[in-house]
Amino acid sequence: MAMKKFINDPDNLVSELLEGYALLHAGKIRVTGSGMVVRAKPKDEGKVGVVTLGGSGHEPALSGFVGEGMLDISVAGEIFAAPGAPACLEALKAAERGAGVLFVVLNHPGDVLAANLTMEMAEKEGLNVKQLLTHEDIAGGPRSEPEQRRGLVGCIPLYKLVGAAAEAGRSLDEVLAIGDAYERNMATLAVAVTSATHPATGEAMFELADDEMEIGMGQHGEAGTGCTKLKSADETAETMLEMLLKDLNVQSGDQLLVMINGSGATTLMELFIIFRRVHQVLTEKGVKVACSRVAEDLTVQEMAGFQMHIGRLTDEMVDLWNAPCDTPFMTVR
Amino acid sequence: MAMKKFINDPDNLVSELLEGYALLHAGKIRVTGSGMVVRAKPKDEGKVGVVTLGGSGHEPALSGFVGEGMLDISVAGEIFAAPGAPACLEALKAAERGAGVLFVVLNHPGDVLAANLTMEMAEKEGLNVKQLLTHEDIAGGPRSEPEQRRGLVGCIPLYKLVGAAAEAGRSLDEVLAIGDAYERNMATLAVAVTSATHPATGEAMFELADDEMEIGMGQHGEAGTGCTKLKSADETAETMLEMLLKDLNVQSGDQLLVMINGSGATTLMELFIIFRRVHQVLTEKGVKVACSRVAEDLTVQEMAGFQMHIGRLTDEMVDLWNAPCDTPFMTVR
Amino acid sequence: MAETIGYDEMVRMLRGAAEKVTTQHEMLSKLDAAIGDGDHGTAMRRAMVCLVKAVADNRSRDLASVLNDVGWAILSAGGGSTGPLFGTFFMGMGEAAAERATLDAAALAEAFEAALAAVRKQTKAEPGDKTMIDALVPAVEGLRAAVEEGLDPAEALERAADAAQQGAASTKDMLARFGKAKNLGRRTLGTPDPGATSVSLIFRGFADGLAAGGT
Amino acid sequence: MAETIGYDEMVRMLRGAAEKVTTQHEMLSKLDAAIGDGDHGTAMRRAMVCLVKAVADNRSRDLASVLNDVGWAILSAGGGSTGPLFGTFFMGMGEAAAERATLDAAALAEAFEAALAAVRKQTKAEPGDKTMIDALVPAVEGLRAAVEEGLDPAEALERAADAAQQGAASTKDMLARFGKAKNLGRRTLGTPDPGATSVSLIFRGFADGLAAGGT
Ligand SMILES: Nc1ncnc2c1ncn2[C@@H]1O[C@H](COP(=O)(O)OP(=O)(O)O)[C@@H](O)[C@H]1O
Ligand SMILES: Nc1ncnc2c1ncn2[C@@H]1O[C@H](COP(=O)(O)OP(=O)(O)O)[C@@H](O)[C@H]1O
Ligand SMILES: [Mg+2]
Ligand SMILES: [Mg+2]
Ligand SMILES: [Mg+2]
Ligand SMILES: [Mg+2]
Repeated sequence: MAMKKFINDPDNLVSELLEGYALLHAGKIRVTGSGMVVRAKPKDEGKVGVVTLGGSGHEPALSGFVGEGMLDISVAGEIFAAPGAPACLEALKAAERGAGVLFVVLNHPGDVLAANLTMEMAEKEGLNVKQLLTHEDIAGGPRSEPEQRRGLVGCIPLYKLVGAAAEAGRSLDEVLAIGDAYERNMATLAVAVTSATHPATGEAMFELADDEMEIGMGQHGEAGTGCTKLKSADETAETMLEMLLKDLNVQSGDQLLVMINGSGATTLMELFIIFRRVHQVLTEKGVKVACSRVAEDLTVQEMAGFQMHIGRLTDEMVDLWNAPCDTPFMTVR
Repeated sequence: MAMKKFINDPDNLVSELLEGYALLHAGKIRVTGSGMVVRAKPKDEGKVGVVTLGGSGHEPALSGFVGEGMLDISVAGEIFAAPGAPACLEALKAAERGAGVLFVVLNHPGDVLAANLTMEMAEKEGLNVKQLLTHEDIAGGPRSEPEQRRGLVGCIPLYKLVGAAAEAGRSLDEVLAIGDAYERNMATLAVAVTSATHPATGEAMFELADDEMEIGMGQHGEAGTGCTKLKSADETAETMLEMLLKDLNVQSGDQLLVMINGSGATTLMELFIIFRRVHQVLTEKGVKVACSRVAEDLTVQEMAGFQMHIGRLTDEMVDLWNAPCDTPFMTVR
Repeated sequence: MAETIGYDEMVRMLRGAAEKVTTQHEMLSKLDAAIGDGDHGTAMRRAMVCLVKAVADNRSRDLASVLNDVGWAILSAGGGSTGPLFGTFFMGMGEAAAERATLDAAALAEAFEAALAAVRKQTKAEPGDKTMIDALVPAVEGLRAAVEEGLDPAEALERAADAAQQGAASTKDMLARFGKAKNLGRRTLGTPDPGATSVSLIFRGFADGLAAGGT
Repeated sequence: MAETIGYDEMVRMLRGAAEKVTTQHEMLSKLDAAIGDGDHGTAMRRAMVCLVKAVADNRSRDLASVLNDVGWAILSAGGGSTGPLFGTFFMGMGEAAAERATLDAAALAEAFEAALAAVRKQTKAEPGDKTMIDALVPAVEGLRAAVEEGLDPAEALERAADAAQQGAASTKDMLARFGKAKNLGRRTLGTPDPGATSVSLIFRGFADGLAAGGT
């Protein structure tokens, strides 16, 4: 079967998609030769820069959130593959506005390897950079083994919080502290019901029986906690939410950010229905949904499924979430 | 094969999705018992109201654009089915702020039937309402037979233009004139490569061979101009753009709005690649891409494919497109 | 007993129609799946739920009032092409029945003619276009002819139901020129039109409901 | 002729590695498809294109310089786990070769040991974890042993290639504990590790490239 995707030469996938993205959002971002997606209008001098890196094929993904109030630079890699350390180093230098740079890295093997090398180089060059690793996938392992947990869609609210803090002129240590606090207070779980096609190889990324779903699925089709029979929207929402609440030890009176992130082919219709149930259950438990987002932010090609993300918020974090920002895929007035 | 969708009782699909949507965007919209999606903060007195109607299952679709600077009310129907005339009449009354109401209707049989009935009732009640029908699907028939042409994603930029004009305090006749001018200067064409599952019946909506695509596909899986072999992104973009430019008789020196609207399972990665080619070809032809949008605005469940939309813009329309707005799925600062 | 149609008789007719359509909704969706979008049965089932509820809620004992409520309820349910057309049908009947306590055979024919006229105001579809019009027109004409022959309402409704059934069957060999089926062109040959089939079920339900007797 | 490795010999080794890997990239992707995400061949092909370009662009005739450029080019290509690890490998070699015009057998062993150390600084993977380490460690140890036995660089590289090949083969029965394969658990049994297979191809390419002679 021919791959049913609108692409040209698979070798040019990333350069072509970045070219289209740059033409589309010329007012907000530009793309450099080395695959950096950069704010069209650089941040003011004296403010902390925020940089991230990640593979392509998850659009809009990280690069969708470059702009005022969120990221300064996102370094895009090939399909599902981290970019190289040299480009990341270049990004750290470019994002330096005299107040240091926060480097946010999602816990995936290739990303971490590239980031560690980048940090070594940055240290050698005497750059003022702090690294923040996100690892919130509760399917990877217990909270006591963070290195087993993958970085999922929690990076997006994290970018929003640290981006708003940086834009507000906070110091690198303060920005890092806010990001770190959110990182330690978030949890994400993914479910998949159909596979996706790897756009470069044309192959299915994994297999799932016609009546099964897999909870704990990773961001590239990596296996999760095992297959179960398909469940209704409400049952799926309840099961996943229960696991997240337990992991994060959420208590009545807490306030949460809730995100339902579609992975590709699952419709907004379904995501709204899931969100509805999550909101109902949390309200019943006396937990406040202070902030929320339902969107396709971090996709896995046309995989059907979603990520459910929760994060415990301080009042300060609520304000940072609501602060204005202007990026291609999130604008707050 | 079980339907791989996260839903509960299919009879409650629409009420549940609207419930979730209302909880999610409580700051911007609210949902009434009769299925109206209404601005949370009503428009100022003395300004023209803008109302539309349409079936559900296309999320975010019309209801995604209710808010300041776009729609005042969207009346949501059942899955792929227009809402009833009584709810539409209620919406027209609710949107009246003393300056009349523009009622935007997409050319689909059920929508038109409901709208005509609504207009009869509105007339009887002496309401100040003008109807604007959108029909821009060039696959339906020639430009000389507008009634053969379906209403597709062109409604979204049209809402933006009339919404901005209404917000600016223009009269009903002026707002109608702007909408009418855009309606007569727009053209859309859809392509599908995979079918979707009807969420209420669980059945595939149509069939397509493994190596085929259908250009001219409608908004509910209605057949188009016939199947052709799959083509590359660039070839597909060129073929469709050529048809649109010819239909609209676009000339060097014209300025266009270009929209690439994903229908569900087609990734943003692909849509960016398609947009890139469209932008390249237009630039070569001396046509300016003055405004653009790549998004999933009007979906057909998890159908893979997209709609390509172009509209010829006056300078005034460019300003209206860029005017601030604040809706769940389009925010301009 | 069936010389005239009063409030109770009309309620029996309406409930009869609802029962007939409701038990056949899957068949209706299957027809629509073949030449439309597969939702006609769902839409009709919803419409009939609204009809039954409107009848139950209506305490007026007034013919026009119950027909109007039923029409409005079906309109309110939305539902693609079905809602507006069937809703208009019942509202047209209601308007014709205004101020009447009962309908004799001639008045019943007039009411159905008014209903048909109301529907035809909403659509340009003509007989032969493969729509519900292909069952509605013969049903109403058949009823009128039966009344002219002097048959009573019960007998006339049986004739109308037969004519509707034939009309619906005749759509099988027609090419759809309206609605979602239109886009399928020649692929619509061989399947009867779902909307026309609904009309035939409704008239059969009217006749059965009335015949069933009761209060 | 192969008593020492100068600039030209190193270039032959590098090109030999690129050729070997490039012709086998589909096989590498297939291995990765079985126990990872199917892109290892693509990543290695990209890395080798960068390697060949870096070699062609480097006019220094300086050993360390060409190795450094190759390492940096592979790092720059990104490419999941492959880029950082193989890039570091060549940069580690380059650092060890600094200030040397040629490498004799002992110096070659030292350079490879430095390369291995640089890689091991980046990853906690140990032999037995089913990663490229399972081929790298025996390759470098085999080379060192051959040098201790007094073999010349060409012969030592042949030994290293044999050891790498065995190491790669041995990963077949291992359970992956690193990288994307880790999540597949027992499903990784029966397939050799793609990264280890690449290492084996690279060492075979070094040996073949050097043996091929030339300038
Ligand atoms: N313009 C029209 N005029 C008359 N009847 C129509 C028209 N359009 C559709 N119909 C009838 O409606 C039926 C389809 O109803 P339904 O499936 O409920 O609505 P939709 O087509 O919106 O999905 C058709 O079988 C046909 O009888
Ligand atoms: N942490 C690690 N340490 C050592 N080698 C690793 C590690 N992670 C992955 N590898 C190697 O990389 C190979 C996979 O490379 P590749 O497919 O290019 O990258 P990715 O896993 O990012 O898709 C594995 O077969 C393994 O040999
Ligand atoms: Mg999508
Ligand atoms: Mg989608
Ligand atoms: Mg239908
Ligand atoms: Mg891989």
